[in-house]
Amino acid sequence: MPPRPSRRRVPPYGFLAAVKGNLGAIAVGLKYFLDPNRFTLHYPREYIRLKPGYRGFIVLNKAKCIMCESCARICPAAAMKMVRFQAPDPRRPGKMKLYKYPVINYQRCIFCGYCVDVCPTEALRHVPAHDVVYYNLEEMDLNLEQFQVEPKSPAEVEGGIPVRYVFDPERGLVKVPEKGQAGGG
Amino acid sequence: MSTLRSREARAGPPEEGRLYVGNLDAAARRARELLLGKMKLGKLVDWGTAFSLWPVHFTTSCCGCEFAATWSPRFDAERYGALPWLSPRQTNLIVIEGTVTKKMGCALRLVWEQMPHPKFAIAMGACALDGGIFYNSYNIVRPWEVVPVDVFIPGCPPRPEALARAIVELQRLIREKGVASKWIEEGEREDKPAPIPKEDLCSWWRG
Amino acid sequence: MSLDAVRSRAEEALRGVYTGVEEGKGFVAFRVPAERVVEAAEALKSAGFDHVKSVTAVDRPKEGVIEVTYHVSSYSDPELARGIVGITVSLPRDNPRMPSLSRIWVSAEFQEREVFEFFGVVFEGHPDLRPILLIPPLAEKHPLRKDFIVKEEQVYKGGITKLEQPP
Amino acid sequence: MAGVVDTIISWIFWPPLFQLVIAPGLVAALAIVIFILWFERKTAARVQMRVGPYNVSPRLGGALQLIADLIRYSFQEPIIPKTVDTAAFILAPLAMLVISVVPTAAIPVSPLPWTWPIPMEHSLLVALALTTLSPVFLVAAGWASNNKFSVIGSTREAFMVTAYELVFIISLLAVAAPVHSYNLVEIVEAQAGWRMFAILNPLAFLAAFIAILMSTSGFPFEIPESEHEVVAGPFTEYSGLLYGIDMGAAYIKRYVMSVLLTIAFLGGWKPLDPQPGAGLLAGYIAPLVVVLVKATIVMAVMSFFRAVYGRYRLDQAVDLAWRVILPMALAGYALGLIYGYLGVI
Amino acid sequence: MSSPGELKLSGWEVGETRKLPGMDVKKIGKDLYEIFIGPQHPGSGHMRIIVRLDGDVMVEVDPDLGYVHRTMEKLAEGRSFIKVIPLVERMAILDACNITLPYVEAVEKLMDIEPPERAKYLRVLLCEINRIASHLYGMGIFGVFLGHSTMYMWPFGDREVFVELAERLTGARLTHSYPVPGGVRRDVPEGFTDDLRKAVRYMRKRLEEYRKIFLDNPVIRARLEGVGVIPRNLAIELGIVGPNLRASGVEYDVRMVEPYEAYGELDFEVPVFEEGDALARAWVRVEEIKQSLRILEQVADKLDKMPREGFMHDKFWAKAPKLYKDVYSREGRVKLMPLFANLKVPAGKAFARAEAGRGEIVYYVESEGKFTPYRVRVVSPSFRNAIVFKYIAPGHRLMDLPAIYGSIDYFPPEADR
Repeated sequence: MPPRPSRRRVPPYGFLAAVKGNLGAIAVGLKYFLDPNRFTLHYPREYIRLKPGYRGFIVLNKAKCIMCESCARICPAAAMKMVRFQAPDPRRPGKMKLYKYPVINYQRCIFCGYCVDVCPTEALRHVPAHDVVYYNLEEMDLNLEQFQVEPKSPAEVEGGIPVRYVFDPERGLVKVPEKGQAGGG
Repeated sequence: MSTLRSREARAGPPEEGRLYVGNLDAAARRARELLLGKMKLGKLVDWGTAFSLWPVHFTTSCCGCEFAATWSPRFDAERYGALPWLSPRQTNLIVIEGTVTKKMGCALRLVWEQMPHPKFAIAMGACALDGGIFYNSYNIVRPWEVVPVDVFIPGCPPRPEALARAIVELQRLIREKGVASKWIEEGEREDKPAPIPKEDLCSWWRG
Repeated sequence: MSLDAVRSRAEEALRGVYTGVEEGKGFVAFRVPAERVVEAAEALKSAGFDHVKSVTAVDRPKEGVIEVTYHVSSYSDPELARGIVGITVSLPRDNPRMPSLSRIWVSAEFQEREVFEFFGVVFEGHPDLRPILLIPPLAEKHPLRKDFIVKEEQVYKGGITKLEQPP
Repeated sequence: MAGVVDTIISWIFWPPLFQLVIAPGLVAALAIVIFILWFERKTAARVQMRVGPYNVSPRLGGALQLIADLIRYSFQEPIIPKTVDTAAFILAPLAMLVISVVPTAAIPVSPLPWTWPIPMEHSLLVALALTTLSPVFLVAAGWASNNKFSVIGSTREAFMVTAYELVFIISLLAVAAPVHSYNLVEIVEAQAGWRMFAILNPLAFLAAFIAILMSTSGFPFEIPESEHEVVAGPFTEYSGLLYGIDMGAAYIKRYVMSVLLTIAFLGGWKPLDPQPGAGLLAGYIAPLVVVLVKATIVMAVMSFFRAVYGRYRLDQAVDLAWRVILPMALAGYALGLIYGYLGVI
Repeated sequence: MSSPGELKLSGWEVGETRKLPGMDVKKIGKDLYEIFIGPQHPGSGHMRIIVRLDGDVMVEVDPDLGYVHRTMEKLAEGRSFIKVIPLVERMAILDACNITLPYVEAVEKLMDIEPPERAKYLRVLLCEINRIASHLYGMGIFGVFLGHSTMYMWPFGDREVFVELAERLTGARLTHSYPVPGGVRRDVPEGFTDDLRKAVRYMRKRLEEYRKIFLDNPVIRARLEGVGVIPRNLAIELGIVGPNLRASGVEYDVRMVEPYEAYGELDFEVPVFEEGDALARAWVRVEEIKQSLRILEQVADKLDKMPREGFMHDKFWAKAPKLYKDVYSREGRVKLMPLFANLKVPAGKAFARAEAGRGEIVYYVESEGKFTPYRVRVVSPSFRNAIVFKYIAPGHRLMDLPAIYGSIDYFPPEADR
């Protein structure tokens, strides 16, 4: 059946319904007070190990890069740019060659993943780091060497417990330790 | 009836003829010397400030969604003692959530000036660092040109964990460097001069 | 196709007022002279087009005009709701003035204010013609006109560095 | 040596000092308020599927959170804007704090006369009269701030006073009527076993409970400080220690009224029955602890309502007070008169 | 009686400013009290509402927008077509797919391509996940505006369920940038549809509890019933959109009147309420979440039956090298052809609309046959709803302002663009 309108009215309300409403609200509150459905991530102590497809920080594998500029051209925030070098070409001795490699500026990067998706050789990839913060702006503007280093999640470095969330029809999201068995409750 | 157009102002020397309560500044200075000099309460002050970073309710842009999510049940930043609070007078942290437009820039500056020392700022999201995807927009300012920022978070928007990490880092900063107790020891000091003067930001402001 | 029905309804209402028809993808626009736009709007409103979806202005410096299109449609008539009809007015770029349609379609009020600040189009008879989004110093510059330039950045960073070894 | 210790103890437990300054006065009030604020945040967090304050002291479940907040507020820069009326701005919160605590002087925590700070015959009336004073200073605080939101907030508080004062007084008179006395000790003594007035006269109890919620801006009547229209209401301009005092005073008022409610309706120290000649522990401390525990439970219930209710509109709250709660209190009073006429208690 | 130094309040014209000790006083009208709510205010969000009060009753409400105006329309003129997608997405990142979809559709209309069927279902999938998340966000803000902190935390907590789903599908919590001209960027990962069904079951159960603690709560009923009533004819006249329109009894939903993507093949209802008050607007959202859950179940069934192919138009995928197909079959990630970086769109004008979480969003895209659009015009739902402040809020009490604001689910970044 195609989409169709359905006209309704808000349920009417009287004195009895108001009393019932009060009791119902308090009952629901009490239910959660007695049996809290907590799923809070205790962040610095625990951290979410992100799924492989997560669009986190980006790392360059220089060996695979074919200098096609696609990533820099598609970057919506002009965060990824090509740095150019002129150096002798190892294949043709005596000739100079223009090398172009992408570098990224995390001051701008919006983590849209276009560059990774457009890269024809998978030279760029996402790493599941997501909670890096900086004290000053300059260190966010990476150069070619820094761009090839995989950033580490500080929570992981500090030895946090990796957890993941599984879906549960009764309790929504349930936090389970990464290495343990998946299960409800 | 008429309307009161009260101007926001930092406490200055009390006006002539309005002094009923003695010399507050001198009393405050003596109390400061006693508590920090003789009783060595510095560590305690830093501890209290670090675990009571209350950000002001000031949403500048769309990172506010993740700001809200950081206080939502799954990430619950109230664990760190941080509680988004009502009036800038009662807060000590400002989280700049994304783009600051020219119209908002003035408000940001005014809110920052209304907050009591010691106060801190976190710039959240690419837009708050270098404009992000709006890097060449004609209507934005860089927040670090308006207020002094302590911690920067990349991302668009950053994950709630990243904001939580920023709060944790700020707590560490306060406790290791003794920012809060240092402020009390040094007493009243002016804000670091921001690159954009207030006159340029607020030339058109009404209110 | 029901879109044709929408189009014929609009055409009927605007008969004698419009000077040209423009087919877009997903809408049809009728070109109307600026002095008869109120008449056209009233005709469309009485034909059942009861709200404005978008007041779209486009600056065309080559032709020296600013085109203002009111994209209208209907909520009350489910048939008309399927299509979108525009009435387009061309205004001279140096002094764009046109009668406001926000008396006929209240839904155009804020959007006309927006076009006013971004293009400098003056809507005569608008109840409250003030800038809505921009601060006053910027609103005077009419930033959506094509002669207000914002610069995009290049894909290269810095110049070419000379190296002894390949990086 | 023993004499010195005894002297010190007798000075500390000298009722006028002990009752006002230590318990149930200022010190106990602050301790319980700190506990209740923490409890309120943890309760809300529990209902809301999260943890609440935690990282400040993980072993204690974040119980030190309020201490941290207190320290932060105490040492933050106090801003006194140029446009405020300085004297009123500073004195209003202090006066509010003091006035909130003062009713404890009239509230007995034990039936033994030597524990009363001031022996008085009409202690209920005195306590009621003293609790009605603090809104004056709340209004003054808002007015002195010279801020539009503060002024609206204090106007709202003034409206709310008209709503709850009458209800609170009448519902407490419903307790005095059957006992034929305004003396709180006699009121408590009348409530032996399960014959608590909360059960005998639930209408008056409910009315008094709601009046306390209204007078201390608890949910669903958190109207003067309703943040989404008037920021922090009368306290918008307050910062630092003064704001801490403001917040504390509001909760101390709630605490004092809860103690009054405990005495009047929940049987006070009643499972205990200190006999004349009982010592310090049995005659003073033990009944005091019972009263405080009961009052804390009352406050905990009020805190729980924060997690369940939104807030009423101002006109709706006043309307509710006059149309529903006041008749309820009057009915409770009538019931009290009937009990008194029949002499069942 | 009055000495020469005292103020004479007579003969004080409206609009005139006078100096008093410590303050400037301006007369704005007879018995009016002007308050500026925002931009720093717990109840204002990213905007400012200038309210003039007569006693406790608002007589004039002037929404002051533009605090989050990030000049998207101008920037879009300088960026290539594909770069505009993340740009316009920042309007309402909590509703990202719905917001970008009509732009992509407009570009597809100009290019005369249509996405394959699986892509259509995948788009619907993310759209509905976003719609639920967006409604939950709106209800959370609505709840806290009424002082109901649990109603803030619960929807935000349950929203995480759908954010998590979207994250598994697209790789980002909010800014998915999911639809691209011709198709989508990811296929569903393994086990996704099972998780989806679990989430749907959970959400159904939770909606009952929302009703108990919020919608049937007497305090909330008292605050919302009869507040901010928009009668049907006024709703049409003001041109408001989305759930607010449907709460006023207008049967208009773009998914229904002009079914885009796969909506024409799905079985769902468009709930319409008669009352037009704030309570009806809350109810519309709850009912819409229920319908979205229905759609999600159907989409999950459909995706399970469908072969895992046809997520990108052949124009972009037929010539894809082997690496691209390997990446797709391994990770479900659709790599973009380098062609996307320089997408040339034929000249023309296109108008597209879609039903976002907060209502109808329309795009007008004009291309001159170059790499960048000539003009992108977007009218977002919140911008069209902003007019409610001016015409509906006056006459209510000040405390009704948050109720009205929350009930129309106004999101300033979306309005300001």
